[in-house]
Amino acid sequence: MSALARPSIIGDALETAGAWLLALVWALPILYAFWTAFHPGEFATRFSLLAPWTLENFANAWNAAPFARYFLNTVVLVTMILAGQLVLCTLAAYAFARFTFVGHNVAFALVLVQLMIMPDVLIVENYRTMRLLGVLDTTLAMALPYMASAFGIFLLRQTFKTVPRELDEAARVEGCGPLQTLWKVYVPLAKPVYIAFGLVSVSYHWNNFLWPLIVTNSVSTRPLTVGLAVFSGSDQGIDWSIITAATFLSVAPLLVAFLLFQRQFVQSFMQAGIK
Amino acid sequence: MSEIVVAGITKAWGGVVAVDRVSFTARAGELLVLLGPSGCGKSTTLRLIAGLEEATAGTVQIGGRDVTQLPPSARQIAMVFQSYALFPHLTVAENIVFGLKVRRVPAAERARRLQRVAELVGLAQLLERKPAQLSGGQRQRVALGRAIIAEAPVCLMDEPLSNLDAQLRQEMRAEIRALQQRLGMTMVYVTHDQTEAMTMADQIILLREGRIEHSASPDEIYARPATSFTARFIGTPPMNLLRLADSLGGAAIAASNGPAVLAGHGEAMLLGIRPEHLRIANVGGVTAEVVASEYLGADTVVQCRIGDQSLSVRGAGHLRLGKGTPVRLTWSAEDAHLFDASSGQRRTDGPAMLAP
Amino acid sequence: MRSKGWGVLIAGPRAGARVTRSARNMAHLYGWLLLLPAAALLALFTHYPALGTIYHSFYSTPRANRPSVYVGLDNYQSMVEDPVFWQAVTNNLIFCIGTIPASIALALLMAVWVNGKIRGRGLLRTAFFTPTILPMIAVANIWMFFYTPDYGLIDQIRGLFGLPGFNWLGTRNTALWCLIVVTVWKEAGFFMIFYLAALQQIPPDLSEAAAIEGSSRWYFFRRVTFPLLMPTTLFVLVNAVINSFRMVDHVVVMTRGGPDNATSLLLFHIYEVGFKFWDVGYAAALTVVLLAVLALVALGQFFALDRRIHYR
Amino acid sequence: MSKSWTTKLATAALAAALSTGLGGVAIAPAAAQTEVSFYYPIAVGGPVTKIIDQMAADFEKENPGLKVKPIYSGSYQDTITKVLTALKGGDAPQLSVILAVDIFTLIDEDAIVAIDDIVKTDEDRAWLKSFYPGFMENSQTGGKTWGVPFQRSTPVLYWNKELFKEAGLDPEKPPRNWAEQIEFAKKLTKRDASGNTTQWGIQIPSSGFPYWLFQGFTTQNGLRIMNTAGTQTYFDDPRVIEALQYWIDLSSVHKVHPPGITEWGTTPRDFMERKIAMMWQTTGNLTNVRNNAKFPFGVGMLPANKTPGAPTGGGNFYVFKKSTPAQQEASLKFMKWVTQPARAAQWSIDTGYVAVTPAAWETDVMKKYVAEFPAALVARDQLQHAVAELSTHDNQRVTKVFNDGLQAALTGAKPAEQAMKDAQREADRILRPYRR
Repeated sequence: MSALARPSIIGDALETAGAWLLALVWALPILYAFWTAFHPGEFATRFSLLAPWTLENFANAWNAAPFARYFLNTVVLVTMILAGQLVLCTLAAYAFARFTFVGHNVAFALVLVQLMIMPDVLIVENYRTMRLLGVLDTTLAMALPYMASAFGIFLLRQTFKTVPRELDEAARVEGCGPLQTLWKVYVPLAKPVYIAFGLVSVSYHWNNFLWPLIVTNSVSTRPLTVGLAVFSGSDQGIDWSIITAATFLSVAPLLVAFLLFQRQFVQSFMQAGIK
Repeated sequence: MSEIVVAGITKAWGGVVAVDRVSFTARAGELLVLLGPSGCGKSTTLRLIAGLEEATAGTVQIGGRDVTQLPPSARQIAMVFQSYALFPHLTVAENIVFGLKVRRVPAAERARRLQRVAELVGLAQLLERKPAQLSGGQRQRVALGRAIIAEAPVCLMDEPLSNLDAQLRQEMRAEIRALQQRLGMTMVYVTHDQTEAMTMADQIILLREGRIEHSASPDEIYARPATSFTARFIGTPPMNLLRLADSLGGAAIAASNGPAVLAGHGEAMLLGIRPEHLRIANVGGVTAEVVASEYLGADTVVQCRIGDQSLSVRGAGHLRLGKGTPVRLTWSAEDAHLFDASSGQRRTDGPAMLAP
Repeated sequence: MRSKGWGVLIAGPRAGARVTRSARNMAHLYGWLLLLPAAALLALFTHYPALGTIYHSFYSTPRANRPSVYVGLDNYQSMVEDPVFWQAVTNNLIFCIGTIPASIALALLMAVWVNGKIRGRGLLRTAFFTPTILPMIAVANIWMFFYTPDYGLIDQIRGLFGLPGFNWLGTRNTALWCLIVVTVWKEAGFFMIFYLAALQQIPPDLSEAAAIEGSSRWYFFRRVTFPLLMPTTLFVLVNAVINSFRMVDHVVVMTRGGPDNATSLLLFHIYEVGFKFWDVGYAAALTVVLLAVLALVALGQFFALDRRIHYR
Repeated sequence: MSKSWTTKLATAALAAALSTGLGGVAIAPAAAQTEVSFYYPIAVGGPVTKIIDQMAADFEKENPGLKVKPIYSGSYQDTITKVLTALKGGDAPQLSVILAVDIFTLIDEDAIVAIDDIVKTDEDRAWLKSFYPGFMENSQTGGKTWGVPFQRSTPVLYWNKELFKEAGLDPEKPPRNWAEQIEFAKKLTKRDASGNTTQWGIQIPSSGFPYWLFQGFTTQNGLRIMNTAGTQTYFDDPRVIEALQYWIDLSSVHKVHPPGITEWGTTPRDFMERKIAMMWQTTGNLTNVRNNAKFPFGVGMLPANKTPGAPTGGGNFYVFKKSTPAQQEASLKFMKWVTQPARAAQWSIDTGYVAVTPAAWETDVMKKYVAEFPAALVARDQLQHAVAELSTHDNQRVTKVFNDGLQAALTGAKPAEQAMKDAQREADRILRPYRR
């Protein structure tokens, strides 16, 4: 932008100030919640630089609800969904990218329907289905509707299409079957896209709430988000210090990962978004 | 009028100096070519003139006005980019008049000038198209049109023809030159193609690693290259440069068995002879051995070897010389050049040339 | 899997010339086999339920002693008469109008800043993007704290200016706007990423060319950057619309639809009807409305907008 | 569960046969056991899970051959959801603690058996009569008893004694009627120079489930807002409208109550922050306030109008239809065992719930506790004036309609009368099918 007619120094400074102000407004909620979580309850509502730091809120939150179990549940859930998505989407994307079969256009259009109608809005019918399958209140029930991701199929199909046919043909000449070619040529070449998709998927499902809320009702299946909502929605009144501590507890892995691998996160989201 | 004077211009990024104290003058109405291999600083120099980069040191004057601190828009220049930089969402017409709109030229005036320019660059039929619907040459014309409609006295071109095929390049070369002369623009033209430079330029500035290697007219730069680098950069195939060794009666080409080509000491000097100035003779001359020959139609380039030194010879017609054939090479003394082997500088103070 | 037919399985002009019938059949079979697992799940959890919703919306809710019966348009009749439904629809429209333009405009602004040469842009980007990776539930918890009357962060800041405490979430006129603010805060950074990606695709020489013509930053943005970003804007817009009908996590945590349904959104209403009242017949009818809205968005994207902004 | 029960039986029999067959050395395992799975929610803090597990273990020790398997099922909302789902898909519990107000839902789903149908002896019947009648109101309909009171609570008035002193009030005397409530609250409301309120006289939270505390007002105004059959509500009764107007006036006319919808969850915090001098809250919060308030506070009955009064709240035991007679008998035994005076007393002390039988209050352990912490007595004393919590057929929906009406009136969207008339009309529409 430096090349464009340079604005005056004052204009430049104003713009920088504006950007920083907006960033401050954006960061403030998180910073203040962070501050609250690390200070004793009586400082939750008054800011003082001299307030002592403490980890007690975290200990209290950790003891007050089975967060360890919720963590495990979330990790299992996210892993299950991602594993399912990677396998299913890879196979489907390969079919769409390199095979011409009867009705592939219609099939593709039907896949894209899911981009609009996500499982999140079909809660009533999907709940009915889960009940018929007898899997209510299981991790599987939370994971199933998301495993065939139209987004994943679309993304991988676009990527596979950019793989030069020569590579495919070379692999065939060497005697690879279709699945072998997929595994040895397409999958390795699409690695950055897999990483991008993985990050987006993990952060989406780590944060998903409504559907898990509906299909789970026990500690042994409930993911962090639902656990957190149950925890902070108790009839007993709200202790902000403990709730903010619990909030940070449940987002910590994702938040820390994000702050450490920021560039990769941003790149991945960008890559997934360009399509 | 619109003379461009670049004085001691320098551009450094961190510790890396891309352009190092470059000075030259492009006289009004002249086409000046900045020539050099990639990474020599020619594009950066152009962008410094345009104001797209800020100079670390030195000044730029356009039309007698110091513009070093001015933004690009205040320098009264037009520019054509290597990629053309056409706005993909605007039509050809909109692209061409973009600058006029920015400068709030009245619509009637815009239309009039658009009409003229479109005819000038041969786009009259294509004004409503989007860039994506045009061929490479047509896009090039749009970029050209956009550059000339402003009627700026100075036009800068950054490798404008490098994305075109050979045929088209040749046509456009002539067109741009004709246009430049007709409109009387002062043009600075960046290219790495010495043919473009030779055919179009009034003045060529050859850059190497951010410095001026040689600055002269095409004739001059061909006939009297200032350095061995210039000598090899201009002309195809490049000038032969041969090591010399002292022998009886002066210096002879190293590892040849005579005769003397220089009347005096030849150690640490290079003898330069263009392939087209070498002749294959029946008697006399320096003995060489044919390594290979390329038949180009009008002429033949013969690769030869003298000891461990190779050289090429250009001869008219189809020379049928098999590998290993011994040949005798002669040249006129006035066609020979002498360079310092370590500095590469042309030696004018050296001993007299001898014709073999 | 080293079948001989594999050589011509791959579709394409080169292979196509030599395709035999059996090989072509193999390709069909292979394609479908690869697609099958994903297709089955998609059919079971997207297509079947979408159609099932429509079907069930014509049936009554089964109760212990009263099995489900065909009731025609009864559920739709109750919907028309249900004031909460209309309230939820109105709320959702306000929610769209409140969140979409604001978050898109902010996202664009953020992207332009972060893409430019501003000082500390790494930090800026982190600040803008972090809310995106936090769960809405966590975000809602944090913001609920800020909205607390009197000693919440917002009222404390107001207090510095001598303004009285205000019951943000407990007042009909402000509760929905509180949710809108939270949503914009969370989404702007997300959309910024798409704009950032698009901005980085615009070749820098366009801005240089414009600079030589003397265009100001604003003129360049209006005439070149913004039009070039139109496909991104469409993409973001569609996402924003879908999200505004899909996101109800913050409603569940912050207001439970109150006060007096002032913050009830369509999906939240469906959730209440379906999973608190267990009136699945009526919930199906409500879901049909939601599906219709999404279908409309899809059609709009397909026909109206997409065509106008295509230039490549 | 019945399936796995038979499987277990078969396995046990097989094991017995095998062990005797293999030389008859091993002693045959205990005779077939009756196992009861038992869902329980947690609504208040404290180590409830541990207490329940301990109870089950103790029970099994005293009753060989009977097994109680406690399953923590989340909040009340989770529990009812889980039970309703399980009913349709099998694997339902035989015994569960569920909100008292869900009684009609459970009956409509044909999920539970009446307790009268499983009691057999006179002793059982006497036990069933041993509970506070106020609690039994939510357990009975159509002349039958469907639930047994267990985790029960009631709202009470908390006040900040320090602020009372500052305002020149007797810190030991809470307001006893509506008029005093306003009078006191006025003295307890402070405003700064620019007219901003810095301390409110009273707060009666109205988010989430405003109907519950509001029932305090209506009861005090001499009205029970629904019939025992759960088919009729009286939302538009003038006494309801009057009570609602009183609540609204607290903030709009007298300016002693924060305007708008006040949050249930933050009210205890507001109280501890001295933002409010008095609050209506559940007895379930006693322990919380006791641990965190940095000032002396009092707990008293809700102020009276025509009569003192408050609703009850909390959960009942329900016995499910999908269970064998042996399991039902075991459930009955467990319920009786848990509600024995001594155990009910201990449960109350441990959790803060109100002990459900008068006899529990007569135990030594309870007497000692009350002597130390007299505030615990208030809930008991209030019970003689307590009425059933709002509970009808299609309860969630009717309750929501009522809540919406209350919130509409409190936020000024509708006048009280209009809001209540609208709510009643909606409730009528919902309940009409049940009146046949």
